[in-house]
Amino acid sequence: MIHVRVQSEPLDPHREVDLLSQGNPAIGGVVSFIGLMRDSNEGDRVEHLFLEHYPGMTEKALQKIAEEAVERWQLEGCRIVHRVGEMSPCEPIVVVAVAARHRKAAFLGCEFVIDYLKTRAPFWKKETTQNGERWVDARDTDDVAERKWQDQD
Amino acid sequence: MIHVRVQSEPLDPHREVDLLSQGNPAIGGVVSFIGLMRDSNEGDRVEHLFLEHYPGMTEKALQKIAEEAVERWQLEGCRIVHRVGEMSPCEPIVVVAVAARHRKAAFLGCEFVIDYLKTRAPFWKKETTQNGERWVDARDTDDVAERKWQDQD
Amino acid sequence: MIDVRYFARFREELATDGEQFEAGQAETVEALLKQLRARDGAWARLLAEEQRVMIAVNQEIAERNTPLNDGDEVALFPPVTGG
Amino acid sequence: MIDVRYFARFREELATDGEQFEAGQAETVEALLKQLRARDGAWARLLAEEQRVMIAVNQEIAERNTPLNDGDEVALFPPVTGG
Repeated sequence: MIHVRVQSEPLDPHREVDLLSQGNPAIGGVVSFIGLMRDSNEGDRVEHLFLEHYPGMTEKALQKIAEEAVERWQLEGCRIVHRVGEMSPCEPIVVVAVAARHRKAAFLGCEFVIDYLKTRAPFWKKETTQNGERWVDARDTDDVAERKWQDQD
Repeated sequence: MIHVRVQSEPLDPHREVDLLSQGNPAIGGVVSFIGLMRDSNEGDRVEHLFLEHYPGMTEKALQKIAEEAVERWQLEGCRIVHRVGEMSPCEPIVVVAVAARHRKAAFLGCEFVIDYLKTRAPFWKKETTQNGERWVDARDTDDVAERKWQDQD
Repeated sequence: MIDVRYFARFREELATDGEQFEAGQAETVEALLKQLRARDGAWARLLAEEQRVMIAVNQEIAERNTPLNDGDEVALFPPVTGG
Repeated sequence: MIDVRYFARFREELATDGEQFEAGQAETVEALLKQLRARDGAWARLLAEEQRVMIAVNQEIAERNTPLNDGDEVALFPPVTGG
């Protein structure tokens, strides 16, 4: 029901959605988020992106986030797959797929997972622009998005 | 950028997601909702579902909802495909796929579309249980979900 | 003429998918509903004032006080249940 | 021993991916940070108190006052940017 994975091979978001919902006729809604590599950031064209992570901790962090989501919204399933290493524009960076009996839980669960992943899972982006390589800075809006879930309790 | 469609053939949600995001490297996030036919409702096993609609009005209603979502959250794209006619458990009933530069807009746009579709697009479900056929009643929670978007203005 | 169409449970219980009215017979949706209710039976029951009846005029969601004009297409149906 | 690991910008600017400390040398994360800052240069700059430094102890997010024990794995890294 929960599956988390980190991989350097290209992601197949559709496969994750299929594996999530197959054979469970209690599922009424599947919400998925696909994060794609954009070709620009802060006004500069981005040619490549390199994703570093903390092997071992990454998987634990994703598992914990998925478990919290499943428990909090009584989800029927949750899959998180994140790519690491080198990638190019338009390629998927992350897929979060969440299944629930009703749609509201699926939306909340999926958004919760990606919000928490953005601030708690040990990934770092380094982008290559025409001016060379640079580490991507964390965005304050991600912290705001994360805090929202705590205020709601 | 906007595409709406009603069809009696089985839906292919993955194709809609692909067509939405292909070739636009400004897209940072795609959120999709897949509504699946459940095998039970109100405690009864459901064998089949028949979706009636109002041809002509349906397409107009979906187009209007998609346009409102795109304008309100500056979406990069929105596709709504809804199935009509006879279907079986686990089959997709509806796919809403929304693309945006950033994830928050994609989540909001997608949830808005399905909430409005549920209360404004002229579809009606009739289910076949072991006790025969029955029309599905509208749920009050759907009205609540729709009103949320008006209160936010 | 005004085209009136019925969908879903209404179509089944009223045993018709539509009919035509002279444009002058009903100046608003409510005036039309009032005439239909007067037929008693399923008409009175399904279209009663306290019932939830959804209305479309020319394929857009409308209200009971929406005016009707010659050539309009009016649809009456129960709350929608798609998605 | 306590294993200390550095990631991303920290690893690059500190020019090392990790080192080991005697367990008694730092009883909390903050005590460890204080010793590292004393090295000046990139150490002082990146790990300054006003800087955002994320901490993991045994691969779970931790705080500055988290106690350290023999065998612990401590990781220091800048705010994460995945997803």
